Amino acid sequence: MPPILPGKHLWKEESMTNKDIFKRGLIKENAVFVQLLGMCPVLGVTSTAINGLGMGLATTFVLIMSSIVVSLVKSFIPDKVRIPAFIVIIASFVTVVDLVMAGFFPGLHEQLGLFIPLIVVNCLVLGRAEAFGSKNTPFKAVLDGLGMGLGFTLALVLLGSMREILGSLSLFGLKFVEADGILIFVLAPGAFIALGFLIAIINVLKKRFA
Amino acid sequence: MAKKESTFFNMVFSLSVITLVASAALGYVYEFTKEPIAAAQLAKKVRAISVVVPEYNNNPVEDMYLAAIPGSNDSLEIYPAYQNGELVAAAVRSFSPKGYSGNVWLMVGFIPDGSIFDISVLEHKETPGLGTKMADESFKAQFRNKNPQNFNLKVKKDGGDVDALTGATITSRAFGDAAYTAWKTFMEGGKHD
Amino acid sequence: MEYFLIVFSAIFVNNIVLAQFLGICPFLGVSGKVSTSVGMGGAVMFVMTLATIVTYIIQYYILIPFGISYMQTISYILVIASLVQMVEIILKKISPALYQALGVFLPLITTNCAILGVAILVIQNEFNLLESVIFAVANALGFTLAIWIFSGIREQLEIMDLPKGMKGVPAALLIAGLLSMAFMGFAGIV
Amino acid sequence: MSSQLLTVSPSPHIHQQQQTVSNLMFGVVIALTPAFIVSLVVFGVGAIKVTLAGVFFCMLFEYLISKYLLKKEANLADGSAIITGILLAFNLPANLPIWIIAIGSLVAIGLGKMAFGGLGNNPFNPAMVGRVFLLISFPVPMTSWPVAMESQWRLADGVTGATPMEIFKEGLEAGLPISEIMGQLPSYFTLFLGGQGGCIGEVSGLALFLGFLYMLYKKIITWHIPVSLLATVFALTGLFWMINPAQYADPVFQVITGGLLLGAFYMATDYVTSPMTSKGMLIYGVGIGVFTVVIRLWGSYPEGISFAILIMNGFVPLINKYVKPRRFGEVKPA
Amino acid sequence: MKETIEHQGIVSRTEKGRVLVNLLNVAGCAGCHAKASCGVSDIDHKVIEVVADERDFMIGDTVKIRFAPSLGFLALVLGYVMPFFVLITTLFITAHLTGDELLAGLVSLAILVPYYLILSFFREKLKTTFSFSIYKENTSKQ
Amino acid sequence: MSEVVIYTIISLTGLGLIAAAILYFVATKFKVFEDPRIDQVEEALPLTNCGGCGHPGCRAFAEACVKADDLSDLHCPVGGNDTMQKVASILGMEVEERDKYVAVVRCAGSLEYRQKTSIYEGAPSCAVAASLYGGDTGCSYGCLYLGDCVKSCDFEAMYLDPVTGLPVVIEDKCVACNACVTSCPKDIMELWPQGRKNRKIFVACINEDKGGTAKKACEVACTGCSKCEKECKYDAITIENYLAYIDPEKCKLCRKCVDVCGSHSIHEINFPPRKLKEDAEEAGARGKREKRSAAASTDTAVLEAPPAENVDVVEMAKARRLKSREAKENNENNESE
Amino acid sequence: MNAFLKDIKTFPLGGVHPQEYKLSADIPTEKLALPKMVSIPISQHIGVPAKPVVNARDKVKVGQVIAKNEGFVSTNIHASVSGMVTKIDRVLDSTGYKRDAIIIRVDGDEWLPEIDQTDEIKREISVESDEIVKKIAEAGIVGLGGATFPSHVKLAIPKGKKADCLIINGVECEPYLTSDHRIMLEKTEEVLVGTQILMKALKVEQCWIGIEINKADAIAALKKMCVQYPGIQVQPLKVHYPQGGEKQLIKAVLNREVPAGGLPIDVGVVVQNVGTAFAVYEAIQKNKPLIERVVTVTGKSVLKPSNLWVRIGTPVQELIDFVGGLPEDTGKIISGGPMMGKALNDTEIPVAKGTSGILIIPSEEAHRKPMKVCIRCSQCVGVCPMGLEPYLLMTLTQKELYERLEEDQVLNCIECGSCAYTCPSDRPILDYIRLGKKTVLSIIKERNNKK
Ligand SMILES: Cc1cc2nc3c(=O)[nH]c(=O)nc-3n(C[C@H](O)[C@H](O)[C@H](O)COP(=O)(O)O)c2cc1C
Ligand SMILES: Cc1cc2nc3c(=O)[nH]c(=O)nc-3n(C[C@H](O)[C@H](O)[C@H](O)COP(=O)(O)O)c2cc1C
Ligand SMILES: Cc1cc2nc3c(=O)[nH]c(=O)nc-3n(C[C@H](O)[C@H](O)[C@H](O)COP(=O)(O)O)c2cc1C
Ligand SMILES: Cc1cc2nc3c(=O)[nH]c(=O)nc-3n(C[C@H](O)[C@H](O)[C@H](O)CO)c2cc1C
Ligand code: SF4
Ligand code: SF4
Ligand code: SF4
Ligand code: SF4
Ligand code: FES
Repeated sequence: MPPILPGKHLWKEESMTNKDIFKRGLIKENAVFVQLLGMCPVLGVTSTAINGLGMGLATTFVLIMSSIVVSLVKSFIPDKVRIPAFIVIIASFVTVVDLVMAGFFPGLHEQLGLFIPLIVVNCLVLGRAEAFGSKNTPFKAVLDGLGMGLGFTLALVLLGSMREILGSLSLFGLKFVEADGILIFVLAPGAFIALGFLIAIINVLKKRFA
Repeated sequence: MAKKESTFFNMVFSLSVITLVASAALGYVYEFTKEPIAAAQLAKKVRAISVVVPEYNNNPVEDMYLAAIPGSNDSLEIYPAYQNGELVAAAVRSFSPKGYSGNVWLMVGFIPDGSIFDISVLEHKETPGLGTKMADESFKAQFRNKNPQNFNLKVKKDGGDVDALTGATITSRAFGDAAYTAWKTFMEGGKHD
Repeated sequence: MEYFLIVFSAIFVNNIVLAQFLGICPFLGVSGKVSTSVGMGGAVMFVMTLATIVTYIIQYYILIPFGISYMQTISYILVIASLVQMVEIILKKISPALYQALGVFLPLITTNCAILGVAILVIQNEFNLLESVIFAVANALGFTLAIWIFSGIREQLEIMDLPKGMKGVPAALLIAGLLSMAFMGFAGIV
Repeated sequence: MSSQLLTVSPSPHIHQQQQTVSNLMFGVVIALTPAFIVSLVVFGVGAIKVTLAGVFFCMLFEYLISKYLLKKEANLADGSAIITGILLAFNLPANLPIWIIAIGSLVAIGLGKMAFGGLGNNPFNPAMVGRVFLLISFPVPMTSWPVAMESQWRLADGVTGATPMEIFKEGLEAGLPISEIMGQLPSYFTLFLGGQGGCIGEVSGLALFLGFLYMLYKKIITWHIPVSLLATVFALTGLFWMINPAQYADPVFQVITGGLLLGAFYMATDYVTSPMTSKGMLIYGVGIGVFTVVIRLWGSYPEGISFAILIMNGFVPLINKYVKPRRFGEVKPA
Repeated sequence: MKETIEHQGIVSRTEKGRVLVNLLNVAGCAGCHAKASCGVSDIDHKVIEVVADERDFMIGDTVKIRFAPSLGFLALVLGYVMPFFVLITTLFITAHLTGDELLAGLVSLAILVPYYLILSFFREKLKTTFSFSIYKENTSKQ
Repeated sequence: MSEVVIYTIISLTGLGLIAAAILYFVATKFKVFEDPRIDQVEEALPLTNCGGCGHPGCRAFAEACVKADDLSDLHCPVGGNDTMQKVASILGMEVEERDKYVAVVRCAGSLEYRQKTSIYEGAPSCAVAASLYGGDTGCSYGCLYLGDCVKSCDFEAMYLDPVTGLPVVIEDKCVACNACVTSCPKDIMELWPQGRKNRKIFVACINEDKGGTAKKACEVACTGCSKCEKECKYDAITIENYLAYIDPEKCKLCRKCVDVCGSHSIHEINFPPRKLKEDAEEAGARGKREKRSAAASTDTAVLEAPPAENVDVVEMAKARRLKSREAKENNENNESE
Repeated sequence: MNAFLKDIKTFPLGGVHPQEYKLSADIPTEKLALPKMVSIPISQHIGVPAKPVVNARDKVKVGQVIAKNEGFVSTNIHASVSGMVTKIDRVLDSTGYKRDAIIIRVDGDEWLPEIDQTDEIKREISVESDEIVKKIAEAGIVGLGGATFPSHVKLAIPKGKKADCLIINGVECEPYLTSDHRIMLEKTEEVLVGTQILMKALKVEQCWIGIEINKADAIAALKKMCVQYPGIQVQPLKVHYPQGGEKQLIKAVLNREVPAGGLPIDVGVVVQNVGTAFAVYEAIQKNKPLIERVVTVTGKSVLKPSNLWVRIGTPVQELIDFVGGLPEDTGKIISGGPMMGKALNDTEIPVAKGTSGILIIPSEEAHRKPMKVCIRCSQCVGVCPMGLEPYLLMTLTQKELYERLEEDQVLNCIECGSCAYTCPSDRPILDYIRLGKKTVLSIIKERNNKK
């Protein structure tokens, strides 16, 4: 098998227009389908489309906020404490999301459970902060965070929808047939299998259109 | 602005500032969300209680008391509901460990003679699409207005009166078990007026 | 028996990778070679235990007494991140040769979902310290088992002809899915 | 020199004639016929319907997938899709709706086999993948069996029976003493002949055993996997039975009921997903046995062999890696 | 088994009797897509010191570093597995003796200090044990 | 400020500082200085990891570039001059333009020119066949038609022509990675300079048998008759072991040798097709002198012809085939006369 | 006959049993008439080719050295006919490539005078041990069991090793071939004398002759005769391919196992073929170098399967003509047996020292079936006498994973072909393994060169 993970030319940052910065995270460098970042929540919370959406938005929020802050404070921070500083910043936003969700969306909070604190270790977040936020202006960082975050959300919603449709014959909680779906898709194996096929399909499509 | 040198002072200083700001902000957010979180948790409980008991006008959460499960060291939370000072029902937060995976938590409402008013499902880890059907109306309906005195809470397979969920006998058993524990605790377990 | 159940559950029934979806990145990323994946398991075991003990102490002796358990995430991540790297520094200081050998053999173990996740799960399950440690070790074993089997299959697939679109990640995910499906057989045991 | 050109190829220049891939595969099909005949008697048209559907859909999906997705020639003649179809069907209840069988076949062939490149490449037993997928996805229809010997000629059937294993488990749950549970069951002899409810293929131990002997005789399989597997199950269940006969069924019951024999003879022995050396096969058999017993005795699924086979399939590459054949000359000179 | 672990590297410095090699592909992480972004593991490249005749190598040479996985496992045992057992045994013993979780936890963490101290006594021995062999890469594809 | 906030601040600041201290040590003691330019160079590379540059992978090549004092020994055949230019600009160095190379097939013994002498039935691999015997035709130097070279090409730049049996290089896709050259057990593949307007002239034969033997085995075999050697004004052609070789460095692409070769073993690539009329003349097997002058006249036309890059390579291969078949017919005519 | 059936041995690991088709077993050997022209390749042995010492137009006599050995592993080549050397040219030989050969136009049959051409059996051995080896070297004797390894090299036991047993290989496990069988029947005593000479050369007291029980008459004959030759015993063996492989034979006869990568001498054994023993007899007792050998010419469609004494260098066509010409439906001509022989692509290829048989396969049996995917049935693993995993070795070669090939001991493969013979998917396993072996060998060589 070729190395499982794509090359790092994905991180190429040449002079890009703002639009490019925003756009590439959506599809071309999609965090999930292309870069395979933060796979745990991708698999863990996508038993329904709603959960996927919630998790995606939560991550996007953290991503954007931490990117902004990082790009704002980047010049105050000496290189050697960069990482701990970033961790503190990100973890703070994660905690904020955690608290706010618990307070205002208790249902969703319960569903996402463990995976909210785990946003902290999502490589995507720290990665963007480190690779992009720390080198660019806040505006660009926001665009980048938004693009990457929405790409992440898109993937989660896509996978969530696929699993929900197959697994419980409903979408966003709306049941379209009163029958049981293919149960396995809402369970653990279904997550892997659905994502596996999804990535395979995307690979093939990418090849076809490239 | 030029990048700060990594001198010791700079490092300590910048990091202190960041943690300071972060912690202050967090503290603030915490204070800010403390109440909504508590409220959300309370609301959840109240909602769960209110669906399983008839109308009341006290605060059952405040009046909650613990009652020992007969034959066990554990105890259950009982939320009495009063209408104008008269006990109309009590909601018992009960559980059974016999679920398909993990505990099944129910809120069971009893009117004073021990008949079930209604049941709601609080927490569980049953399989979506199978065990989760215990929250369906069609399943719960069979318990309403039944008194476990003469309604055996076991599933029919085990010689009881409960129609099990198809394919989820285990969950159904756990459901019955939790309801029975609630009933026993409500009837025998310590204080109620 | 209690301990046995914790161990059995963590390894087979609720396998950290196959059922809990934690530590997927190293699972997908490191499992190309059998020997490395086994080595990875040993290292994860140590780091997970260490992290669990420290976070346990922090939780019950700092966060809870001071009423700031909402600081769980942020304090855990800081502690774990620095702890792991401290171990590496110590190793390097003590024996550069040993450190080098390790470095060539294994990737650096850093904080990932699995380690942070287990630290949090320990608190959620309200384990005491010993149970927590057992839980951590069992999860590390579960991780090792999963990654070991997985690397074996991937080594084999390397010499087989996969369809073009399936090569790499998709095949890996399908295998993980089928493994996870097989492990569902243990459902209900604990 | 003759007018023809000479053929040139590296040695060897001769080849054994008896065993070709399709011969082997059809040998398995022949070995499965007795079991099929018994299930016809027991389940009637349902057995035919499900088996035909399994074979049809497996072949159909194999054809479609190789032709349109993998863009290579479909090789239906090698018979492997037929076996997958038959074995998948043999692991299903006789009253399963056709559409579920279609899904099962699609999963077996698509996910279990073709996704990894088709015959010879799949790490997991396709029929088993299909079966377990269905079992998890549709637990209700997958565990509602038609009553044996009662409804042979009815297609739709509301009445469901239970497998001996289920009767036993339920009995235990209900707190009945073992003797009473056993009383509800036919005699072991009847069980072995084919009097049990359950999946199509697993009803008759005797028929399965005959097929096994045939495959041994034809050198299609070796004894290692089935024997080590059954011995392990027998020994372990025997052990628990001796420890607590009130809780655990006796080993004979464990061995002759359920899908154990079907799995041991026909599915654990699948070439592609079992180890390559006899030592490895023994380890594999023991592993399946252990997991089967664990799942049977303590798990919530009534049957353990399917999962056990899949789990051990996962170990096969490792077994192949660590257990090498005895190399000639690996001993040091004396 | 004769299996070996191999890494490609580039000679970065030569000194008398020593060759410093900058490893190119450190297992796992280096192949990881997220390496560039995975800030927590800051170490991307590893330098290995090999005892070899420095005259055979030039700076910039592409070389292969080889060592037996058994050595890797030994390193693993010394670096992680042993301390793990030390840690866990201490934990259980102190927990049973004192029944105080805080104490048990702290003591078991503290026990690592002497462990590593002891390990450092053997540093010379370790240095000779964990030696790599180094080969020059032939430029053509094998 | 509430108590909680104070505790928060104290504990977090404390933790943060401890963490910082530790991570600071990590940063100082651990961090290996890595030239950031390596990453930059690597990003400029095509990242095919093909090994064509002689390094084990693109990153290795990038490191080598960064470490090198000058780039004269380093060349990425895949990326070619553009890439090297980029690399050079990253490193602030100069780089010479290098000729691009492409692979050529130095065997023209297609199925129709070589009598089959046996039927090969071993594993479909040139390497296997070559270790078994000289091949299923009389020529034991020629292509085995089994396509090891095609299989080795990661760039889909080769295919086996079903009509001729021989491999064909699609020049646009070939990156001169050398894979096919090493994979061919018969050493038929060779990297050849791209040439002006992609034009190349080479001897498409490596048969070192004596002329008669070679000719018997393959109609288009080079017999080593040295006519071309004499014809070449630039000393580009040498003959050794009954085999001519054209030195691409010296060859001025005048095409004269092509015409004198009686066995049509000299191939020209990417030259505009000669006018049909001349072909017809050729078919009539007129005197060579006439033909030669005609060829010379096209030479000038060649220089003005549109750049050959745009020409469809497959088409061109077809044209070549057509031409060689005609040539064969001519031969037959000649013989019958 | 039942007497010897009691103690039949064989090797335990792997092996197959193809149908035997020993069509020419009962047919006595005949001498093939002298050809008009012979071409004698200068490389008929493993090792460095010999160096021609004659020039075109030289006259040569039978037995005269025409090419001298070059280096240690090499041996002399003798003229097998008398006549004139016409040229030294490249000639297609059984390797499938053209290589240098000395071509002699036959003219009469004039032998070197020192050669004793009588049939009389000479029993006493008057030559000393060292002398024997030297004479064998001069006589150009190579192993006639197929490997064509120069015999004198094998008899020169390396320092620090010691032989305690000689095994004469009369197994002839290949289907069809009967040349060794005939030699054992017709030259029984000569073989035994040759064996004694070899024992003397090796200074061993013990010798086993291993014969498969499908050659009952040979076993009986040798058993009867060997009573007179102390130290020599006959060991009947079960019919089991590839018992003729020396490692398998040693295991079967002595239950000793040659260590992987080792040689028979590592367990104190030397193995020689019966034909070699006979050649040694002739060289030592009769001064006759290796200029002719028995070749079985056979095949299902062959009119008159035969065993022929053939001079080295005779074109295969002459042999075919003798047995009734090439059958119409010939698909393949094999030099050697069907399991290990080499397919010839031309009938003008000369018979060489290693040519034990010419096998003609009708075209319906000559073709391989198309290869299918590996179903991992493990049959090949089961039949491999060396305990290898052929399916894996093939795949690793295809994927060019040479290091793993080496780890999985590809070099241990004896190329017996049992795996490819058995594979139900008709995979050309051995084709690839051979390629893998070759590549791994060259990699190892390169590695050693570097050190
Ligand atoms: C799930 C479950 C439901 C039960 N439901 C009833 C019931 O409805 N009525 C009743 O009298 N006993 C019920 N039982 C109790 C038992 O049938 C039996 O009476 C009891 O085990 C006797 O023990 P005790 O003395 O602890 O009640 C139930 C037990 C279980 C486990
Ligand atoms: C993946 C899976 C999940 C299951 N989840 C549940 C569950 O949540 N609750 C339950 O009672 N049974 C569950 N079952 C079914 C049980 O294993 C068992 O088949 C069932 O309880 C038997 O019930 P029956 O007697 O109604 O057929 C599940 C089965 C599978 C395969
Ligand atoms: C697979 C295989 C089969 C062989 N079969 C025979 C055989 O039947 N008879 C034989 O004399 N040598 C056979 N050999 C050659 C022997 O291994 C060995 O080289 C030979 O007996 C040594 O004697 P020589 O040097 O006199 O030829 C076989 C070798 C191999 C690898
Ligand atoms: C003895 C034997 C047993 C087989 N068992 C199975 C089986 O259990 N499941 C299956 O899908 N195919 C089985 N096959 C068919 C075939 O090997 C299978 O489809 C491959 O796994 C597909 O790659 C069997 C074949 C043979 C010869
Ligand atoms: S050029 Fe070489 S590798 Fe290519 S097909 Fe011909 S012989 Fe094979
Ligand atoms: S044709 Fe040859 S040199 Fe060109 S890209 Fe393909 S393999 Fe490389
Ligand atoms: S691998 Fe080699 S030794 Fe083994 S069976 Fe095949 S050819 Fe014979
Ligand atoms: S005999 Fe053939 S099909 Fe069977 S394992 Fe070996 S190579 Fe594969
Ligand atoms: S997201 Fe869980 S390990 Fe990477």
